[in-house]
Amino acid sequence: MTRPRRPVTVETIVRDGDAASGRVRISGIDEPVEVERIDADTYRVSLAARRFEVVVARALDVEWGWVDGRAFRWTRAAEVAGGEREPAGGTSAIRAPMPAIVTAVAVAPGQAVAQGDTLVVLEAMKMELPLKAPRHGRVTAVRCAAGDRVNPAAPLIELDDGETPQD
Amino acid sequence: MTRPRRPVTVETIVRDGDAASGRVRISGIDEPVEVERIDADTYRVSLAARRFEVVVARALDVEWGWVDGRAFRWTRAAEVAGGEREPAGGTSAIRAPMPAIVTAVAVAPGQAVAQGDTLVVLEAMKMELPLKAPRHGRVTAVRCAAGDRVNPAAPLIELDDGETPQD
Amino acid sequence: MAAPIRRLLVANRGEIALRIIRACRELGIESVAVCSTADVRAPHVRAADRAVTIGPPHPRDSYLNAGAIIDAARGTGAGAIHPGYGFLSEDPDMAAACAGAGLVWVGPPADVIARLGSKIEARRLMRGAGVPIVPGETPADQTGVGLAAAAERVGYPLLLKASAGGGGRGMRTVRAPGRLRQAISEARREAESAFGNGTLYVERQLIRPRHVEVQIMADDTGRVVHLHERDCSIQRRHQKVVEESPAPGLTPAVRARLTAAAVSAARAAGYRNAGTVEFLVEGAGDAADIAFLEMNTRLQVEHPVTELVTGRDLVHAQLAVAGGGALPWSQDEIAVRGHAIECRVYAERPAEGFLPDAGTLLRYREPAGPGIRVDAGVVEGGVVSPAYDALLAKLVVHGETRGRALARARAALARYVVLGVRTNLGLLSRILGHPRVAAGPVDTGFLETTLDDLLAEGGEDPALALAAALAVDARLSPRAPEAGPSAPDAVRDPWSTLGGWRLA
Amino acid sequence: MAAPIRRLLVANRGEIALRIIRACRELGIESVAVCSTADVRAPHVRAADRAVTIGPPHPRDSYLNAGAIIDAARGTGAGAIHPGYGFLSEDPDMAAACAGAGLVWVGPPADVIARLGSKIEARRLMRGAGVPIVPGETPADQTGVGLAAAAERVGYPLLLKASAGGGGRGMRTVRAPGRLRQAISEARREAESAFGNGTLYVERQLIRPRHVEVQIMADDTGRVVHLHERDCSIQRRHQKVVEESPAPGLTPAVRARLTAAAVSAARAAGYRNAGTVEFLVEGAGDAADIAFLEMNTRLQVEHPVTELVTGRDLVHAQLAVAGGGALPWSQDEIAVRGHAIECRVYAERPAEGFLPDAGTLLRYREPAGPGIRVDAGVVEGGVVSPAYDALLAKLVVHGETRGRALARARAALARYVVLGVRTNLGLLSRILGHPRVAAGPVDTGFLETTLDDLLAEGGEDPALALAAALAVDARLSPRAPEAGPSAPDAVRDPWSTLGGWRLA
Repeated sequence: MTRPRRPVTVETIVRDGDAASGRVRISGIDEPVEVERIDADTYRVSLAARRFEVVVARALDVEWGWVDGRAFRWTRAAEVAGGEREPAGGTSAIRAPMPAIVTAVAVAPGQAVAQGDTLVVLEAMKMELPLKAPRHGRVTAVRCAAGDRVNPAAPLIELDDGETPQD
Repeated sequence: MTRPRRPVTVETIVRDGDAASGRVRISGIDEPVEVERIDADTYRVSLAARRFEVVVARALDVEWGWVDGRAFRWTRAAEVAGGEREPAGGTSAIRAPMPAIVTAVAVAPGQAVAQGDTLVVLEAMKMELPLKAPRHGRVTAVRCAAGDRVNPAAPLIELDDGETPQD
Repeated sequence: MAAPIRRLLVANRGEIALRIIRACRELGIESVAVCSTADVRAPHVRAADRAVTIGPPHPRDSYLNAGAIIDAARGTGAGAIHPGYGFLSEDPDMAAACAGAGLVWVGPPADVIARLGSKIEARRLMRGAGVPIVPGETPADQTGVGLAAAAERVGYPLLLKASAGGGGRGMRTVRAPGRLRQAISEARREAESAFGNGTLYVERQLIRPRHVEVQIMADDTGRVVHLHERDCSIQRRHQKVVEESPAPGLTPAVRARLTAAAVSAARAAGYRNAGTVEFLVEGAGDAADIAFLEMNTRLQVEHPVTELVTGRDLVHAQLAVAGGGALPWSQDEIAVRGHAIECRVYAERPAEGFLPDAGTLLRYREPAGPGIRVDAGVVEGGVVSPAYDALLAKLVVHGETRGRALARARAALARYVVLGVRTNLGLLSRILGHPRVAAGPVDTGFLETTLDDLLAEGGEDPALALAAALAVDARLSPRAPEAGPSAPDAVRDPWSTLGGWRLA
Repeated sequence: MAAPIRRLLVANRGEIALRIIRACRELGIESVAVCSTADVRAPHVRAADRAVTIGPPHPRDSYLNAGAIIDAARGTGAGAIHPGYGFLSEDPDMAAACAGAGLVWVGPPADVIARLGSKIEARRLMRGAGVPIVPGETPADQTGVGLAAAAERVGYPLLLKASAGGGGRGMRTVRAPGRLRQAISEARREAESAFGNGTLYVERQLIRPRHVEVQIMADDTGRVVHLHERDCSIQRRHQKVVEESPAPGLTPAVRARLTAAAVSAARAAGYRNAGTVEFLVEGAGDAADIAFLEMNTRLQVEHPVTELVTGRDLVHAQLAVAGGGALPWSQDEIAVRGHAIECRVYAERPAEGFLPDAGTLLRYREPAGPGIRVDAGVVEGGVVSPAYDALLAKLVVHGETRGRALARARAALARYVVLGVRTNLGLLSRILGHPRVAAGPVDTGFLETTLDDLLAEGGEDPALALAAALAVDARLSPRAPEAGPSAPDAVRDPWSTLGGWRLA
């Protein structure tokens, strides 16, 4: 069995009801991914040649996933999504979702970006995590550089509102 | 702790949301009953001086109750309810809900009965179980006698439809 | 020479497949599960490193499909197959097919399975090894006179059996010499008509025998050890329900005779891996008679009681020995400490002739804590299929004494929550609480003769049923009093509220 | 003379209360639980025959409220109180109050608790009994010369301590004679300012000591037995995390010295019921030094490892002895078989300074099977309150060898599902997998020095986090493809779908 120790990049995931399939880049090799619901709170995830059973649970603001004795926990973090909840017409910060190292900055101040463009790539838990533009807009500030160690919620990129005319 | 070995008759139960309280007659002595919800599928039942934890579960047509290592099971049994699902205007049979012994027959053929009147008293699992009229009507046949051993679904009393004029 | 097992295919399902897969995980062996199409989400499939679907639900198409299983082993690179118990575990053809495919069979060689699987062969083998067998003979003189002489030698009560057949045909119990003549003519007539051969065999009928078996283990060098005995006398129609170790009330002399006979039997058979030598024990004290019954050439359902009293792991040892390793213990390293009892938890309806039950496990919560081990094949939310054995789990307890083990087992049974299928949990508790069981050894007829009383006892405490009814009623009822205008102060009783429902 | 206990009040909560209540059920003793208002639906309350609410959530108002507990015992007719561990279990006033109220205290008498609770008294007692203690002295000559002479006698490295106090004030580590003078003046200044007394005590500092303790048990007649040792060296800030028995790598001679010292200590103290004598062990081989640390006058959290290797039930024995019974075993009936390891499962955040965590147990599924025992105080759906100790459960495993026990524990940890509160389950698995732990004994500094590495290791396998993210993502997503127009063929990744959520 492959035990990947190098960054993982998720490529495409296609969802079909409770199941999903797609590909993930592990150690530079494309591998298939399959997600299958087993019962109300259990999923089977096939990842490359490995099979995992994941038990999920949900609290008000927390999503939990258990796999192989390890529990992972996601909290609702509005600021992470790129300021979708901040007032329209201002600028919003793209923030670090977890403690991470910045491996690449893909944009420069003043640059126009489209929704889904990668702004910054982080590495955390030995996984590669691209932070993407939540909307069209213009980069007003870059607050990080490759190699930086960043804390959760640290602002990395500031983006002006996509609705503002680009004058 | 009292370990009742003689027939039990349930008297009144007053329900207050998920909780309930009332009285039960055990061995001729009135005892208080309390039912309290502990979590989604667990109830605490206080019965006389004893406390029971009951775990409940539900399938399509079955209700389950677990207590002290013993599982009890109730199935939806339309015929038991006194023919509520039989066509109106006919006669309907009051049937035995479980293997039981008939301890008393409270009505005679031709007798008019009101909804809730006790028709027959059964003893099963050492508990006394009054079978009551599901509606107003007239007894058209008595098919059991005190001392009879009856099987589940055996017709015990036949009742004409309450809607029929009593001519 | 066999090499240590690196990847093992487990040719079974349910609790025993899970138990073997977990042993693999502990030993760093990769596990491959096989399953029928009905079991693709079963716990054993979820627990294994890999899984192969080998056929439709019916066992003959999947778990009994030797070809598909061997293909699955080849396809996944497994070097060995553990058959568990049941299914193909005692099929010499399967063991031979494994060997032919270059796979290690976790069990004895095919010829040993075949020899011990034949009751006549096994009897002959045991007689040769000096192992006591149930007294009996097929007299050369088959006349009434010859049979009567044989009967005198064997002793009454006895069984007249058709030499050529089995299945109870041509069989008669004869309690006294005066009944022999009539029985001979009946048995001979039946034997001739059923098997075309009227030759009769005279066997002593044991009086209220106990079923006591000895666990043995042997390695490739022919070393054999025993792991002491188990008492499995609590049976219903030859199906064990409760097992324990040590066997209560055996004298050290009888115990020594049993274990010595078991080791002799294994040696005589050229035995390898784990096996069980079953005996009937008749009488009490040092004078008790022991008689070989049969040898099971596989892991037994009830192996955990032996593990609990000896502190040894039989599956670990099976895998070591199958991989060519030496027995991990010498005989003097295997001692019994305390007392262990196993209760087989079945999905069945004891009050309805033990009909198997099936359905979804709406609630399933095992007891846990000191001295409690549960080997289960199911999880909450899982489906109990009518296609397979109704064994849900085995509750096994250890206590310092037999009394403590009995009390611990009953306390654990009372905490075992199973809803969604009917089980024998209540019956198990009443069996363990029966005065004869508490007092010590019972014979193999115990359960059949007390069953009616035990089942009737089920309703002894009406408060339980009433408590359950009150809770179910509370849940069926509207959750808030304002939901129904008549709710407060209404005169109700749980039986009438449950009037549309029937206790069943 | 005490009479057998018929109704017992358990003055505790969580796993230990449940464990005691279950022992009562097995022994036919009625159990009375006490609880705070936060615990009215807690598992221990649900398990007991009766329960009394004794006060508000804060322990001082409930579980530490001796008066309320004694009133509860009187009110329910309980004749005895088991204090468990923690709370009032080592409070001599509580033991005295019980005796005053005519209640049996399941533990040693108040004066024994008091004597052993004072470290100075305990040291004096042990020295008198010939039990080795950490070398040290308070020289009569408190000048620099006198202290230097004492230091030479005790040996370097050493600790200078304020004779009058504790808590680390007035304490200095001195590694070599050249550092002594400076340390004396600093320690004296601090001691005078803190305790008004500059008298200094010179104690040898042990080098990488191991924490090894001996379980003892004594009855009313003064008979004492030991149940061998436990190694509890895997600690974090003096909190034990993993315990095992037997202690790895001890020579038989050292083991014999430890157990003999423990029995002497118990005899010298006039000990009754269960207790633990804690030692530090320094060095290896037969020359290893042992030194008395303290005696715990109650059942320990880690008692199950002793139960698994000896096959004895300590709570059963405690209740028997407290009821005036004789010790149930002689010394030669207590043998160690195999190896046992306990992992304490805490609701805490190891990566965030071990902050305790609280919340609802959304999923809680224990491992089960051969050699696995879980003593838990929680159930799925229950609430873990910040008001109490964060110990959720103890996973205890038994194996034929230490290696098998380690592998079994890791396999069990990997099957232990806890969601809703963060736990140390992952850390426990990494501790057990550490090469130094696998190799054998570690010292009490092991966990502190390797913690950073162990925590960093948490992210070693990104596939786990990815698998979890994919499953959570699948659940968060619309259940049917038609629910969102862009769902099929959309380019997505689980991190961006979880973009509104943060891994934390």
